[in-house]
Amino acid sequence: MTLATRNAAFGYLLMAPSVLFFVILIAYPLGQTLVISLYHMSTLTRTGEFIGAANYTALLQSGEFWNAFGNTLIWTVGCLALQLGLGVAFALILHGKLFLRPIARALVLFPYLLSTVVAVLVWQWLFNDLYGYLNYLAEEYGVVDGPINWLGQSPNAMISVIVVAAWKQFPFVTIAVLARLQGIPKALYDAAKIDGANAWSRFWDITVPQLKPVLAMVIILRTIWDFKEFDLIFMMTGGGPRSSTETLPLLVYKEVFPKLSMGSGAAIAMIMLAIMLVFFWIYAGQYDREESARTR
Amino acid sequence: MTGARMLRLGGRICRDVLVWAAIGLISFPLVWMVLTSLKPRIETNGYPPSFLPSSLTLVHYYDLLFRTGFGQLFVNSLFVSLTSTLVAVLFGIAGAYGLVRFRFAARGLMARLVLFAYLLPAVVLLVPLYVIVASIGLNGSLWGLVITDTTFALPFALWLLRAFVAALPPDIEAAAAIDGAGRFAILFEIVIPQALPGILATAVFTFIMAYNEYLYALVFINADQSMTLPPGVLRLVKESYDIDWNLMMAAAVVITMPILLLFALVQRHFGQGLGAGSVKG
Amino acid sequence: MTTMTMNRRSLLVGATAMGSLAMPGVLRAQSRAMVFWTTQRAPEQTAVYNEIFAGFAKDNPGVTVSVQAFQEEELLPKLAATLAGGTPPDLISHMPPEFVMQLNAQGLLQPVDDIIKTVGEQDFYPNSLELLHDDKGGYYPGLAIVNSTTTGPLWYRKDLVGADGPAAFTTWESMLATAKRTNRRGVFGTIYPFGKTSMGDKLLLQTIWRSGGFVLNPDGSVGFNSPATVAAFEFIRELLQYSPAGSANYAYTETVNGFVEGRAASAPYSGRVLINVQSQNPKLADEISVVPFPMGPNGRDVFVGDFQSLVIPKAAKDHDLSKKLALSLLQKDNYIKFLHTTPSHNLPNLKSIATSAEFNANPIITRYQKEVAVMVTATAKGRSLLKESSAHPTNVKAGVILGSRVMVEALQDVVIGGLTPQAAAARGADRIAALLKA
Amino acid sequence: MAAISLDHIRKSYGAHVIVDNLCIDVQAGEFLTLLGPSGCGKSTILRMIAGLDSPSAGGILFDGRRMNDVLPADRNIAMVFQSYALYPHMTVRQNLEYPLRKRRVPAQQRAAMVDNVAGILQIGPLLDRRSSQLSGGQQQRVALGRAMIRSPDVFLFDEPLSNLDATLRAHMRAEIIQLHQRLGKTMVYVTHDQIEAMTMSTRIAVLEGGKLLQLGPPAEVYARPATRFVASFVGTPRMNFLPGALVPGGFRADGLALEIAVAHAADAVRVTAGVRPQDLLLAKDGLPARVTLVERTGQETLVTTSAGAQTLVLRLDESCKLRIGDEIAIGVRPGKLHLFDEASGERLGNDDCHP
Repeated sequence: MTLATRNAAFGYLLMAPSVLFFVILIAYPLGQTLVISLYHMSTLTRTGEFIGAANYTALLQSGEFWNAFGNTLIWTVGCLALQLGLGVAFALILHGKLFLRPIARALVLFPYLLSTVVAVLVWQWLFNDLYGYLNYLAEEYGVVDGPINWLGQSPNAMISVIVVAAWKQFPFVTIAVLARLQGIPKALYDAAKIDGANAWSRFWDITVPQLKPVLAMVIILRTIWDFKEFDLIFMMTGGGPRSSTETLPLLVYKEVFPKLSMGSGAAIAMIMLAIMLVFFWIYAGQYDREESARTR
Repeated sequence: MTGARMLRLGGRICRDVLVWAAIGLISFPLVWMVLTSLKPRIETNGYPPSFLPSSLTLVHYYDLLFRTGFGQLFVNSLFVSLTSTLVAVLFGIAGAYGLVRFRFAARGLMARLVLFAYLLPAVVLLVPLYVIVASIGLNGSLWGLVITDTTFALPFALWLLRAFVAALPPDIEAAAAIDGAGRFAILFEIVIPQALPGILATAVFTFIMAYNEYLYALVFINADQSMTLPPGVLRLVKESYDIDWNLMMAAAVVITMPILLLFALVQRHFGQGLGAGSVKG
Repeated sequence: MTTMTMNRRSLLVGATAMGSLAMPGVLRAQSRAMVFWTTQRAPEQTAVYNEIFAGFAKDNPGVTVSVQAFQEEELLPKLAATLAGGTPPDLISHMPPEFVMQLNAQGLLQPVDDIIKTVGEQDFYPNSLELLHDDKGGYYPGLAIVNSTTTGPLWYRKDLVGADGPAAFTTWESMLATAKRTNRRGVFGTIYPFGKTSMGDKLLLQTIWRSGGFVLNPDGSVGFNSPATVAAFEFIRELLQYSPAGSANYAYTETVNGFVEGRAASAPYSGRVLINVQSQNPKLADEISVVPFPMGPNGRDVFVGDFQSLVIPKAAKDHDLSKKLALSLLQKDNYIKFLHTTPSHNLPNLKSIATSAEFNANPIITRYQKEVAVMVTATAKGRSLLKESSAHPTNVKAGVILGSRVMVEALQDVVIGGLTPQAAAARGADRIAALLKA
Repeated sequence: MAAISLDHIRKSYGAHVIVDNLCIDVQAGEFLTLLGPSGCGKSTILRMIAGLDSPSAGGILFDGRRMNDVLPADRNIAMVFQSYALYPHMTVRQNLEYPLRKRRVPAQQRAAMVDNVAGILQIGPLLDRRSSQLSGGQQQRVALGRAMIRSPDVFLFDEPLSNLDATLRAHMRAEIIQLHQRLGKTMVYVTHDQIEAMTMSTRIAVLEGGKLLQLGPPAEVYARPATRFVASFVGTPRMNFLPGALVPGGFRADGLALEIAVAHAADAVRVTAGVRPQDLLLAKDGLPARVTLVERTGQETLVTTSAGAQTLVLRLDESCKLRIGDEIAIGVRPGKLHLFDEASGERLGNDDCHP
């Protein structure tokens, strides 16, 4: 065996456990999802008949699917916008001088690491209609007459869930942007100052362009993650009231379990996968561009 | 002090106060969580609710730890997250090293697949995983959960570690090869010691990810005695025909403890870890 | 660098320790352990189950029984998971009858006729037997172990409503007036939960019945979009002005909690209110009473019954053992012991027990005799979506209709979605028709 | 001590060829330098000798034995890297010991060998520090020590001095020369710095684009560059080049009134003529030019001039009084003109040029 083949063989050997795992628990299940999506199958008995694309055509004609699709869109865009705004703002704040900055950083970043279940518990507590502090404050300071129905009304519920998600996830944006901000050479700002640029134009002409690549990555990544979010919405509202916060991941769950319709659940999962692939393709492209820009 | 300097200082103080107010707003839910967990129940459910507790009590923590199944949930969660983290990091180090340093057919494709698996929504795998786990008889068992959690923990760890290994200077491994180290010796004596901070950060993030996992535990675990915290706590505190918010907040605080500890441990590598895996590459 | 190593080592050590801790659990699974499922999960109930099963284990050496408790909503998904894994529970208690017939239609249940015969068929309340009979197969796939209703009784605060309580809730009109009168900041006039849970569905179903409507007509056609449903929607919409803001997410716990904490002047719930009030808010213990949930002008005097049932999955490993276990639950002293964990919440489905001195000897049942009587009466008028009237054939899709929550979603359409009651009823009817067809 | 032959080595990644059909014989005990700009493939060649990369085709032979599939560990070589490549998680002593440890040298012997090397390189006081606490020069010494410590057959150097500052670089250069003289081992040295190549090597191999352009002793490479590229790469300041043609009677520069008689004049051949700055001089009836830049180093003066469209650099002594804007006339020292084929860049003629 040549050295090159031996090296390659060792590479394969190192990859083998992971690859084996991927094949058995990711690739094979993906194939299975595709197959199941072509069957009319009950979750209880796991038997059913082959019906081709009927699950898909039924979905595309169902109001439930399009409702969930629309909700997913609103959810993803809403989360993204709020996270981006908060995230970038706090990155800029935490980059500058600040009293007790290390503590401020830790406090701001912490929600990101919190268990979703903790975030849900705390916010449900805040939102609670009978004992919640938010309603108490709102009533006390005369903002509203009666308690606000944070989670039991649309569009309140969607807004509330988005707020919680943004609260929990924005530190990711902050971390990413902060890391980039710290990487901008100070000389650039010095040069701009000498060239007579004021603070505002230094921000627009140096900071913003420097942040663009990292923002691009963050946007795609957060889009993917928000798009597939299940836990937070499910625990917070279970998709309700009505179906006003029911997104595609929740619909998959609902089809497969409460409705025991495995086939159509799998079909929704496949549609999600297709959408995900588009994001993935964009992300991978952006990633490669970044990679080659960095290594050059 | 000149007027201009005074003005500037005043401006800065104003700014800092505003910024800290914003930070206080962000942290308010957490403060409220801790406060509630220490309040007597009567202050929580009364009207109007009190902000600062008039008397502090640890009774909710006592109830949580000694009068509910919380302890079992906690142990289960630690077991599942530690085991899947261990598997993910071990496989991940080997895989990341192989992926970064060795040239073999389909290497690029494999890197893509790792990224893909990393971004894959859990619900897409839910249906078949559910059949697979059930068919090998691990339904309802913590080991089954270890397997399903590894479906996201491994790609995540691999992706993160890939960045850490790629950041190591390859010359050092070349030097070791020339100095007489075999392939495994290079991995264990040269690569792993150097990547240790990265490995530790990865392990912590993987742990937190597994520790927070909800969907698979919800679907795959039946018995309370083998539940993990996220779904278990909701069942524990919300379904016994009595919503005890103080107990819930105590649970929230206790759930957060291990994360807090780990966070303190790797705070230095925090940005690096998250950034490396996802944004910076 | 040194601290790093330390940490890694301690992590590894920790992980190994955890691994060895959990191992025995996996190994134990191979011994002869029975698994019992229930939806009753209050700590005192679990304790009594464990006590009963400890006795069972003594009588059957080598057998252990472990109790696993779920929400009603979780039962079918969890059952599906264990069926897929070939490890179904040996006995399930407190399964809603609609799910029983749904599972039975898929051939997943074992007949329990033996058990019914052993106990004595005439001892069961006839409406529960009628409900759970597979007419085609000529057998019983399950038996109702309790016979109660969560939505039939309407609790109220004597101190707020006034001592003439019953008169304040005779009709929808009077209920609305009372709710309005008692509603103030911090205390709501009533609680009408309509979250997407079984309680939301049950209460709505009951309101439709008590408005005179049906979900399905006796001939099998969809009757959901009848004027009776529209009237029910209008009534509920009125009533919700006096119900907490979050009612659209309310189910069992929120409802009982809200009432017992003193945040509402009235609320529908089962006898559990009596238990919770003792432990959580004893001040209220003498201030509460109960009436049957009021009826609309053209209503039928029926309630939604909780005929929570015992079933044996066909895939269970040892049917005889499962039957034995079921019988041990129905054994007089065990049965009463269990019922007394939540006195008046779960009412007996055996006449001999209901009338027995032992059952009635409970302090709460004695103390609240009048209230218990109201609940027993309501229970006797209990029906299920399975058979909305005796003229109806068994509707095996009842479980699917409940599981999909289309009914309560129709109500949410009206209250939250802003649809007219007519439009919401029509949409709900269409969705029910689609479920029947699928 | 080993002789190394590279026998028709080729290295490519897909269609991208890095080293193309290369043959070099390195004599035992020789100090051979691979010289070329970055990307010329010189490091790849070194890595193939080390066994860190494998050639796509061709053979690598040590004393006639084919080594292609021998692991780096088994080639008995040592290598010094540009980045020093010290093990950051080990102390200096552990770094030095590592190759010995891997060869199962007993602990006592190891200690003695470490002390010996530390003595030679004067790094004794550093032994218990971590490598990250050392300066660049110290790190390079340790790296050198790690290479020396087990007396390999072959030393490989991959631009070892390019991360050091100028003074240190000169110093280390001398040390490596002394090391070679003391040990007499075969050494292959990669650099893009022609001064290093000139001062240290017994022979230089000049590479460009994965091809060997010239292999020979430093003096020969300097005096008779085989191609225009070699001529331009070796020697500072850089050689002057003039496009032109060979005409009967000699070389005629394009657009300039400059004609120089050369021996092998042929008709109408396009050529590039090269002349080193020190071979240009001020001549009364030479090529008229205007001074555009004067750089004085103290011991010599570099004068940049423009003649027509061409720029010519002269190297004059320190006494030169020229100033910017001065008009001068330039002549070429006889016999110092190098001629290269314009198309191929190859040297014309076997001998020095003659007028």
